[in-house]
Formats: sequence, C-alpha cells, structure tokens
Amino acid sequence: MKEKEQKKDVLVIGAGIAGIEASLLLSKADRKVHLVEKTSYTGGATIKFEEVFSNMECSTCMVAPRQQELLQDNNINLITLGNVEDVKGSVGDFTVKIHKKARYVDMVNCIGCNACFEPCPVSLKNEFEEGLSERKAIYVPCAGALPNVPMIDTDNCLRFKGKKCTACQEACMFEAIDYNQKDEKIEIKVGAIVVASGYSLIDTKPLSKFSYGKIDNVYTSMEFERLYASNGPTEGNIVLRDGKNPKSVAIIHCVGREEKGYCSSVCCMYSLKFNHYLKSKIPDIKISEFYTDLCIPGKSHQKFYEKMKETKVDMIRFNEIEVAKQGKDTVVKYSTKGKKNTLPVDMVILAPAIEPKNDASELAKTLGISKDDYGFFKEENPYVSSVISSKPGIFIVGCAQGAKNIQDSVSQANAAVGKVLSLS
Amino acid sequence: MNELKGGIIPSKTGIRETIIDLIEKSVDKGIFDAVIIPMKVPSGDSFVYVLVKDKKLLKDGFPLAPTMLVQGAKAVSSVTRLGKGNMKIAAIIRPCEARATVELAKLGQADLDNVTIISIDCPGVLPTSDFLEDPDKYLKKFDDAYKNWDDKIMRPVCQICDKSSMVTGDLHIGTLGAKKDTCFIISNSEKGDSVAEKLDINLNQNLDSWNSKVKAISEEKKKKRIKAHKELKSTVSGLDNLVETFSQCINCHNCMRVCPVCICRLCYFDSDKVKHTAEDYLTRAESKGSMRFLPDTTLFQMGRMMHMSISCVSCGNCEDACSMDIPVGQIFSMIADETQALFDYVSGRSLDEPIPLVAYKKEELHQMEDAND
Amino acid sequence: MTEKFEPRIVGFLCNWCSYAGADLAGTSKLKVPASLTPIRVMCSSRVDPVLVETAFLQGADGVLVAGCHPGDCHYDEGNYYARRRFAVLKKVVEGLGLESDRLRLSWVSASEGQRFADVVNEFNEKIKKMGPSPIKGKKSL
Amino acid sequence: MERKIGVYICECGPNISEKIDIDKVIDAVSPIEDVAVVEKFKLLCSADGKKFLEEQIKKNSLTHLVVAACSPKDHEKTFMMVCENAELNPYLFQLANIREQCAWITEDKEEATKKAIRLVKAAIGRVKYHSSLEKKEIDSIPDVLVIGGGIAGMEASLQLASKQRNVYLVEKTSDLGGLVKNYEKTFLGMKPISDIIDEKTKKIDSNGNIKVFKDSEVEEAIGFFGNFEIKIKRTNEESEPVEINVGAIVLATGSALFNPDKTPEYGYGKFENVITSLEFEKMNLSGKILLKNNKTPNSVATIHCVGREERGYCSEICCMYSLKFARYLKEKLPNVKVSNFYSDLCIPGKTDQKFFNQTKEKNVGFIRSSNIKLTKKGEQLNIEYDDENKNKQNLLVDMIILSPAMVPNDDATKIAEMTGVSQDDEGFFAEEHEKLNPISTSTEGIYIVGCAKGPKNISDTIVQAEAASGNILSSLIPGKKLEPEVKTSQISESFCIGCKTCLTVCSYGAITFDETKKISVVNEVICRGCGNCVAACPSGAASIKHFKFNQLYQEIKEAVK
Repeated sequence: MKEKEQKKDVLVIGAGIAGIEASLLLSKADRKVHLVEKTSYTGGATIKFEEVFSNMECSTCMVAPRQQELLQDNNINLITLGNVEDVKGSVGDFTVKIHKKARYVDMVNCIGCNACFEPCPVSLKNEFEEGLSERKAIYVPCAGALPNVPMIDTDNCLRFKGKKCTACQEACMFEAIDYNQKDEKIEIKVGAIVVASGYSLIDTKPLSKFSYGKIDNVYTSMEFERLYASNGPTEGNIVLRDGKNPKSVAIIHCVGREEKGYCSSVCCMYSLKFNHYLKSKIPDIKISEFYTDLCIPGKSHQKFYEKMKETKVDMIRFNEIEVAKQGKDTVVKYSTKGKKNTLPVDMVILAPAIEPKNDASELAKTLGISKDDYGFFKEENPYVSSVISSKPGIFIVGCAQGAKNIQDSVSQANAAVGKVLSLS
Repeated sequence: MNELKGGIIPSKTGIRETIIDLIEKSVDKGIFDAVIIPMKVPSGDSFVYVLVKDKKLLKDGFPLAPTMLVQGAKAVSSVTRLGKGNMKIAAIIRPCEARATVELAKLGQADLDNVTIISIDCPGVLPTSDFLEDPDKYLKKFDDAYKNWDDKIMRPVCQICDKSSMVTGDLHIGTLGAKKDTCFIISNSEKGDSVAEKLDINLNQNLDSWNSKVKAISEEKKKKRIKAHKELKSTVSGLDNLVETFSQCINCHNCMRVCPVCICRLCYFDSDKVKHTAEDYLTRAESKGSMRFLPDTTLFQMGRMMHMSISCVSCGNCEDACSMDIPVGQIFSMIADETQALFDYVSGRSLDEPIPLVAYKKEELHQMEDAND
Repeated sequence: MTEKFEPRIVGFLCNWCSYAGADLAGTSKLKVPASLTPIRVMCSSRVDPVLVETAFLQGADGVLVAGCHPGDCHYDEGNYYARRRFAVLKKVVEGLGLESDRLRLSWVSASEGQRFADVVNEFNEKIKKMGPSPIKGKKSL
Repeated sequence: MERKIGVYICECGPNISEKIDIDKVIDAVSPIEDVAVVEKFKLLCSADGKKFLEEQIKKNSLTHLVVAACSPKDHEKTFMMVCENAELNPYLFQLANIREQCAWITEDKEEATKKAIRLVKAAIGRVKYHSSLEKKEIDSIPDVLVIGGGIAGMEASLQLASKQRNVYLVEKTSDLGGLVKNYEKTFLGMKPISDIIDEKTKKIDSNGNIKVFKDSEVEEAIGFFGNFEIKIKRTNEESEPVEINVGAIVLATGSALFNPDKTPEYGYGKFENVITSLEFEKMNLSGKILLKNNKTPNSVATIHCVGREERGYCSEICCMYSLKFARYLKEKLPNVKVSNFYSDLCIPGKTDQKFFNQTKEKNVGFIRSSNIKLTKKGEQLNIEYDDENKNKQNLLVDMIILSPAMVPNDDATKIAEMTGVSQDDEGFFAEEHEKLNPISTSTEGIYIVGCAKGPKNISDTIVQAEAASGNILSSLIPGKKLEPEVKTSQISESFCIGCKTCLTVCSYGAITFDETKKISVVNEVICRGCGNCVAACPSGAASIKHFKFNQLYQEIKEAVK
C-alpha cells in the first residue's frame, strides 16, 4: 500500500498572542503557516492591555515587534477576517475551507495613512474600545493596529446600505478602496491544526447584583484596560462617563465565578495590576479590592501583591456582595465575616470570569474536537499533554483550552509547535 | 566600615627606615619575594618605582618619596596585569595609589592575589616642577612638612585630600597620633593579618590616638575640599570659564597618559572615531562659524570624566603632567566627588564594590528621568 | 531684529519602544515639533555618553535620550545601564557649570504616541525658554 | 572605489508630497559629494516603485542607496529586498523616515521640509560609512542534553528523540521519575502516577535515540547554542567523564521542599506524627497510613502554606494536593476526620474547583486560619490558631501533614553557574522573558522546564517540556545551518585592554574573556546587537555593526546643524 503523503503546512486559528507565537515558531522551522484571524487585526486580547502583570511591562512594546515580524514573514499567510468553515480529513492531511470576508481595502495598495476615516459620515461605538469611543464605518480598531489597514464595516457603511456615498474612496490617493471586493472561499491543505481562538469575558449584565449597564460608573475589567491605555479612548486618563476622575474605586473579583464553577486564574493578578494603574494616575485614590480567595500562584506574583499592598489598598474578603444606588451615591453592599457593610465609591470595576468565545461550540463542531463541561476545548488527557485535543493532529492552546495567563498561553503555543514538528 | 585592628611598632630612626626595616625582615622570613618601592634615580632629582628582587638593594628604597612621577598603581598593574606570577610581592605605596590599585584590579588591570599592598599615612607630594627647581632643598622641605603635617607646599589636590590615611590595601603604616619612637601598623585583610603574625606583631593594640587624629585631619580636609571645590567652580565652571580654562590645551594627552585609572590601550580620543573628514569639519565650522584646531579638547576632557571620574582617586598626576598648567587634577577631583556620590561610591574603597557603571539598581536615579523642574 | 529661534534637538530613540512610540505619534497624526531630529538606535544602552557629549558640544540646543520604560527593555536590562551612564553624564555637565537641563532622559513606550508628542513638546518649550545653546558660538569648545 | 549614492524620495501619494516640498529636498541634497542621482517617485513600496528602484540601482551602478519614505518598521525590509534583487548589499542602504516622524507630525510645510532635508542629509552622511554585511551560517549539532529524569526531563527526551536527533538524559539518582514517583495518584483525575511513569520509562528504554545516564551528573558545559561540549560523570565512582557534543540543553532539574525545621511553630521534628507532604505521599503509597504507635489515625489535619511567608510566594499546587490527601484518607480510612488549615484557596483553572467541591462533599473540613502553633496534648497534637475573626481556637488531631513550599533544588546554583543560566531572587532558574520566552533563558540554546523554574503541577510541567521541544525542534534542524544576527558587536583585539566591562554588562553572555590574550571576545552567534557593550567600553574597542560611532556621528552632525 502506498503511504499517504503527509502535509507539512499548518493551520493556526487565532492571531492572539498564542497564535502569533505558534506561527512564528513554526515558520522558524520552515513550515508554511496559514494563520486565520477572525478580526481585521492581530494581537488578540493582549494588545488591549497597557501593561501586563507582574513586571508591568508595556504590552504593545512586548507584542508589536512580534506582530511586525509576523507580517513580514514569508512563511506565514495571514488571513484576517477569516473564518474556518469546514475541516475534512485527518492528521497529516486536512482539507480546510476558509471564508474570508472582504475588507474592501486593498492590503497592498493601502499605505495606512488613515485619510479615509475623516470623510466617512458614519459614526458608531468602537467595539475594540469597549464602546468607550467612536469609530467610523471604515476604520482600524486603534492607532497602531497591525496590519495597519482599515476595513469597511458593511453593516453600517452607507454605501452598503444602498446610499451613494463614496467619501472614503475619494479621500484615498492610492486606489486602495475597492467596493467591489468579494468575500473569498479559500481551500488549503494542511497536516496539522493549532487552535488558539482565545476567550471572552462573561456577560456581566445578567449578573444583576453588580448593576452593570444600570449604573454608569460600573466598568468591566476590559473597559478599564482601555480607559488606562495610552492609545485608548482617553489616552490613558481615568475619567468616568461623567467626565470626572474617580476618588474612590472598588474592584470586585470573582464576578461570575459561582455561575461558571471555576476560578479564572488571572483576575486576582490583573485586579492588583489595576491598583497600580489607578495609583499611578491618581495617587491619592482610595481603592478597595473585594475578593474571596487570593489566587496568586507562581514565583513572582506574591511579591507583586505585597508591593501593591504597600500602596494602602484595602483588601476586603467578602461573602456576599452587591452594587447599588443609594441616593446619588453608588455603593458596594457587602458582608464580611458575618457583618454587613456599605461602601460608597465613585467607580466600580468588575473582574468577570473568563469563558469560551461564543463561537467556540461551532468551531469545535467544525474541527470535530470535543469540549469540556465549561465549553472550553477539551484536552484528551492532561497527563499526556494538555495541548492534544480529542482529534489527532489538532492542538488546542491558550485560553481556548482554559483560562490562563500569557506565560502559560505562550508555553502551550510552543508545546503545540513541538507536537506538530514531531508528528512527522 | 569595620573597625580596623592594628599594633604599635618601634620607629626610632625615622619612618622610611622603619618601613625598610620591616620589609627586610619580611623578605628574610620569606613573606615576600620581591618588593615594589620608590627609589631615587641616579641623577638624584627624581624618584621612580622599582621592583626589587635583590634584598641588598632594599636599603635604597625610598618610601614616601617627595614626588610622584609615576602613580604606584601603574607600577603594580604593569607587574601583574598579565598574571599574578608565582612570587609574593609587597607594594609600598601611598593611599591614593593603593586606591587606584584597587580600581585597576576591578578593571582587570592588576591581579592582587600575590600582592600585599602596604600604604602609609600620606602628607601629600610636591608638584614636580617645584621639586626640580632644587631637589635637595625641596626634599628637606618635604620632610619638614611631613613632620609638621603641613600641606602648604604640596600639590593642590593633596592639600584638600581627605583620604590621606584611608586604608584600602592590606597593611597600613600610621604615623599620625603615634607616640615618640613608635608608629602604628594597621591590617585591613587576612593577608595583612598573616604578615603581622609572621612578624610577631600583636594586632590587638589600641589605635584610638591614630583613629582620632586621622578623623580630625580628614574632617578638616573635607571642609577645605568642599570650600576649594566651590572656589574652583567659580573660576572654571560655566561656559566662558570653561572655554578659557581649556583654551590652553594643546591636546598632548599627557594628563591621560599619567592617569593611573586611564587604562586604555588607545584612548578613545586618539582613535579614528573622533577623526573626521574635511567635509565634516567644514560642516561643523559652518554651524559654529568657526572651529579651533586641534579639535575636541573639551570633548576629550568631558569624555575622560565620563569614562574615568568614577574611578578617579584625585592623585593629581594629571595636573602635575599638564604642560599648560591647566588645573585638570582639581577639576577632576571636583567632578569625581559628584559622580561618585551619585552611587554612594568611593573609588578604591573596597574591592567588593563593583564599579557603578557595570551595575544598576532597578529603583534608582528617578530624578534623572524626564524634566527635573 | 532677531531671527526666530528654532531649536535643534537630537533625539536618540531606542528601536523597540521610543522609536515605535514616535512612529505611533505619526500614525495618530499628532503634532510634534520639528526641532527634534530622531536618531534610531537599537537600545538606549547603545547611547554612548560620548555621542551625547558630541552632540552637546557641537551646539545641539537639546539632546533627548529615550528608551523603554524600566523593566520593559527589549534586551532585558539595557535601559538601567543607560540610566546610570546618563546620570554620570548629567553630573559631569552640571559639575562643569554647563546647562545640564539641555539633556533629557525619558521613557516612552511603543503605545505612547501621545506621550512622545508631549515629551518633545515639553522639552522643546523648555529649550525655547532657555534660548540657543551658548556653546554654538564657542569655536574653541 | 568611487562612491555613487542614489537618493530616492517617496511621495507616498499626498502623504509626503503635500507636507514636504520634495523639490526643495532634492535641490538641497543634490550637490552633496558622492550623490549621483536624486529622484522622487509616487509610491516606492508599490510594485512599480520596487521595479523602478531596482532598475535605478543597476542603471546607475549605485554603490549606496538612500530612500526617504516611511518608517523602517514599515518598509526597511522591502527596500533591503530590492537591494538584494539588484545585487547591492542590503546594508549599503539607509531609510530616512520622513513620513511618520516628519510629514505626519509637522504642521508647517516649511519646517517639515527643513527637517526632511536634515533627515535625508543624515541618511546620506550615514550611508557613506556603511559597510557590506554578510549573513553568516554556522553548523549546528541537533542533539540535545536533558538534565533531570523527572516527568519534565522524560517528556522532553521522548518528544525530542528521533532518527536525526540523539538525546542524552542525565539523572543524578538511580531511577527515572523524579519526585512524583513517590505519589500514588495525580490530583487531576486521581490517575495512578505509576501509569504515567511506567509508560514513559518503557518508551525511553525502547527508544534507540535516547541514551540515559543514571547516577550521573553533568560536570562541565561549555560552548554555545548549536555547539555545546558536555562532560558527564558518574557520581560516587572514579571514572573518566563521558564527553558529548550537543546543540541545546534542557534543564529539568526539579525542585525540593522547604524544610519545616525553619518554622518551629509547626513542631516538625519535635513532635511525633507531624510529617511533610512528601512523607505522607510515601506513607500512603506504602499502603499503611499509620501513626508512630502503629495505630490508625482517627483525625488528620493538613496545614497549607508552610514556609510561604518565609519564601515569599505561593507554591501553586499545595492546595490541590492537600485536597488529594483528603481523598486518599477518606478512601482508605472512611471514618477519619480530615481538616484543612488554609489561608487562601488557590485552585485556578477549569478543573480544580470541581475537585474542591467534590472533596468538600466528602465531609472534609476547611478552616481559614492564621497564627498556627502546634503543641502536644497527651497522645494528640493540639493546633492553636486564630480563626477568621481573629478569635483564638484550637483543634486536637492525631496526625498533621505539613504542605511546605516548593524550593529550588540544592544543586540549582551549581547548575546555574555551570551553564551560565541566571537565577531569580527565589533561586529558581530565570526565564529569558517572563511572558514571551517562558522556556528559554538568556543563554541561547538552554531551556528551563518544570519545577526547576518555579512551582507547578504535572500537566503544566509536561506542557513546558513540550514547549522546550517546540523551541528546539524549530531552531536546531538537522542539516540546517544557524543564521545568527548580522548587526552584532565586535571587539577590536588591538584596542581591548581587558577590563571586562563589556562582559559584565552583556545580558546574554555573548562576550567571553580570552585569558591568554587578556582581551574580550564577542561570540557573534549569541550577540543580539543591542550595543550596550559599545557604550560601556571605555577604550572604544567595542563597536556595533551598522550603528558605529561614525555612522551615528553623521546623523548627529546633521541634526545639530
């Protein structure tokens, strides 16, 4: 019997930090990589952070060189606005169908001058900025996004709603805007697949006791990350929706933990990081961290906690908690050690649980891999390897496999590369 | 700093003789195989360091020479730079020379494993030009000044030296506060302890009178130093003064050549890096209107301060060697005090302190970041 | 009539953070004074103080050294060394009675386009207040 | 040779041309000596632009190229490729960033034009001093040394070994399996440990490409990525060391437990029936959970976080294995009373809380406490503690298990010194970069995995072992040469005085000292080209390719003018 040819190319799904690292490492081994990213940009969630714990390194400085490298790497075929629609075959020989949405902006011609934004008459909330600022119908999510090429949001672009607007096209000197671009169906053959599709935060609106969406100054952690980001909607100034700087803040850990049934492992650390964010911008701010159990594993994290404690943060262990309005004030009502208390604050930051992306189920189905009880991709056996999915040749890394920090995500990405390279 | 320990030994004939005697005894006992010590040159008008192997020649040794043409650290470095060798060497040098030696050891320019540094309470040295006017007269003047601890005839930097009894080597001979016909011998290392032990010197004697005298002198000199630096500042610092001060410079680089801690094989400022094309010089002349030649004299001095002020021991050799009488030694001592203070560093204080430019702390010097107004 | 003073500022920018931050200022179309001429180096630790002295003594009205924030250095610890060298340099300049305020060390990250613009604006204003470097007219320096 | 510099200014559509008077720039730079051609072009990065540049280089026999356009982050590589295609060394090219850092940030056109002239002149001045740089290629050995035969070392060895790659696995004891071979089960899934170890051991034994050295230690490791020379010596035996050559090293040397002697309040070593977690694992594995007097305990307490305060970090796995102990106990002694004394429960990740909930259901007690002190009361041990409300409480039990912090192995420092790997403040091996290079170290080619680099569970340990193999498999490919950084530093033999300043400041151990010549030498394979040594060198002996003093001087000169 003739042995079937083993395909060497690799599909990586998701261009967040795990996907980027896996792709670069595979490319180093001279593997051709197809990196499919759902959004129009690379960097995933990591590039939304201004700084990362525990060394408080600037996230952009850390990731941008890797993003640049990725874009300039001839072995890596980056497919943005791409969705994996169908996967057939088995290890060594997968046939993958990708639906690539039209960007309507030519990646080659566009030089990233941003001249097309201004004339666009449409203005709407920028999702990348968690709705804290506006964007146009043709846009890049934030300054410095890579690739630095805008896309047209056809749901909101007037032209795609049947109007005659050509404002952006007129503004472009490079003939980069092409309304006739069509969605593409791409079919590739690969030998292995690395799934690095990332995570979402649990929707805090249904968790009504936190009053998110009802009280203006209740923010999610991701909103707060953008509020502090120097390339974010306020250029890093911590201002509330009413334009004032908060004088007191409550950070609430474990939001949605009970509902999800697991600890998301990074919230304690990033909440402590927020403490640093807040103190660095508003030195005399009063901060209360509401937590249940401090989960700060690992060799460098407790030291960070101790450093944060020196900033006089009030660490309050709660049993019950609720955010409410009391007159004009926003208050945190909580019980601790059996006693009930009320704390008025100017701002509340919620640290919601990490959960699988809403399309994780669909992707699992497409790939033919199983999910665990929580909807994350399931590792076949953690004592064989946590990156091996239920299907040979498909590897799962980063938060798509379970909540974890950047270091562990990157380790898994490297591990998956090890697995791919030792396949054949 | 640790409390120093030491003993008292007889010194009837004079300090030079006492030291020679001590060294001869040590050589007899096999403690040292060779000695680095100043000696008078045959013409009688100068002193140089000599590596003495023949014990008989030790009697010509001349510790506390009135001048310092070659800094002792350079001698120790020359002998041991390429390896410590297999012989035990004693180096009889001044405290500033000992400190420079320690700096050189940190810079990989001296291997002190087999060297025992013996320093002496130092009254300063004479400016070479004074001494040469009449060597015999000035030798006598020096010796008189030494007895009375009178620094008026010494090099300007010696007059403001607050580390003239600083113990940084292995052994130190102290004359300050000593009773008649005695002197102190102080140990600063295990090496020093072992020499004393072999010479049957009890190192557990009372050093109070030396300590208090040294402290008093050092404090007085420190005041003088601060005052002198302040005065110096008013004459050399500021753009116009500086231009005037260095305008005499003829780029001979003598200051650099005699500097004990200027270790480079080829000075950065002698290298091709600072030599430019006619076109480059024309551009510079254009932007300034004109430019002087030889060029970059101030850059040279500032560059040296950048590279070496951290290790400067204020010995004043540079100033002594300056053919244009630029007070470069005083300027260096002023700058060195400031750059070393940045890191709470004292050049040559201890072998265990890394040179600040090869170390860092994560939290420091925030006053240097951004605008400081 | 005096000519309008346009400062000449030399900016040593580290490739990974500050140069990227300066680029981001561009991409974000922020206004940055043209007085600063950027010089790209791989790391702030490459900025040999002699380079800064050279610029300063040749009459630069200001010299900016910019690198990654402490802890963020692409090469792990280069900026800590850079800071020490800069400190010594600043002391030397100050000690000689020259205008050490014409030398500035700042940390600018790759996401801080606005901060880059602010740093240069601030520095430029300061230099403008100080006036042209008096060194420019001193031929013998 | 005659210099012919071509200067090309990109209009970038309106992006540059509207903000900068390009013709003025052309006029200003045309007269400069050696400048042969100055031209503008609509968009140099376009296919047409690249073709135009390539033709220009050839047609004009240019020796150097200056392009004034966008940031080097955008198109430096693009234009370097153009040079290569036109057979011009790509390092004889300089890009002047007149878009991001000039046209886009300058309001006034005249000012922008002046600045652009300075930038282009600086680039021209600089490029004159550029030299051709060539990519180097270095042979490498694909074989790997793995130090430590625990789970991490076994896993790494198995994944690395192949037909083209030998793995040398060195274990200091006489068995593979490391610490965990003393355990009965894993806490995740309560799976028998022996299954995991036996399976791996079998695979290793039958793998012809893995050579195992038991009772052995690595005595010497010199060299660099791709070419390490290793000496392996058998412990407790007089024999010549075995010499091997490898391309990479994996440190999987594991960890040890904090010694509870240092926390006398827990009475370890003083009272009977106070044991450490490891001792309990062994006791459990032996099948006999017994008190000193050979009776079965009726009550057992586990004290978490022993030594955490002293060590300054959470050891990550103690909560979970303490839960596992409760399960062992409840399985074997159904009536035993089990209590956990803890401060904060650290059960991160998707499966741990479920395990906790299940354990709690088995009637296991959890007491949040502080200020624990042990005393003896009759046959029993008395735990005095403060409860959550700071009230004094106590509990009598028969047996106490301490869960001590994980600490680096005794020989960690020795190994770190031998390999040049740095240790963090806690004594664990330090990562090259906490986030992006968690497996590699600042010494290229040496990787750290498992508990040797910090406390972690078996699953994460395995991931790290695989990650190390991912790094090695992608960088040490049999038959493929290594291509080190081109723009490295170099040290002039004739100028170096041997002060070792450069060696001290180098973060990568790229500089070594030649003891015979007494000078520093750069290993260009390791050097990353930051230039720190150059600024540190007082003699000007160190320089860095492409960022030489002369090159930067030219830029300074124009910037000041």
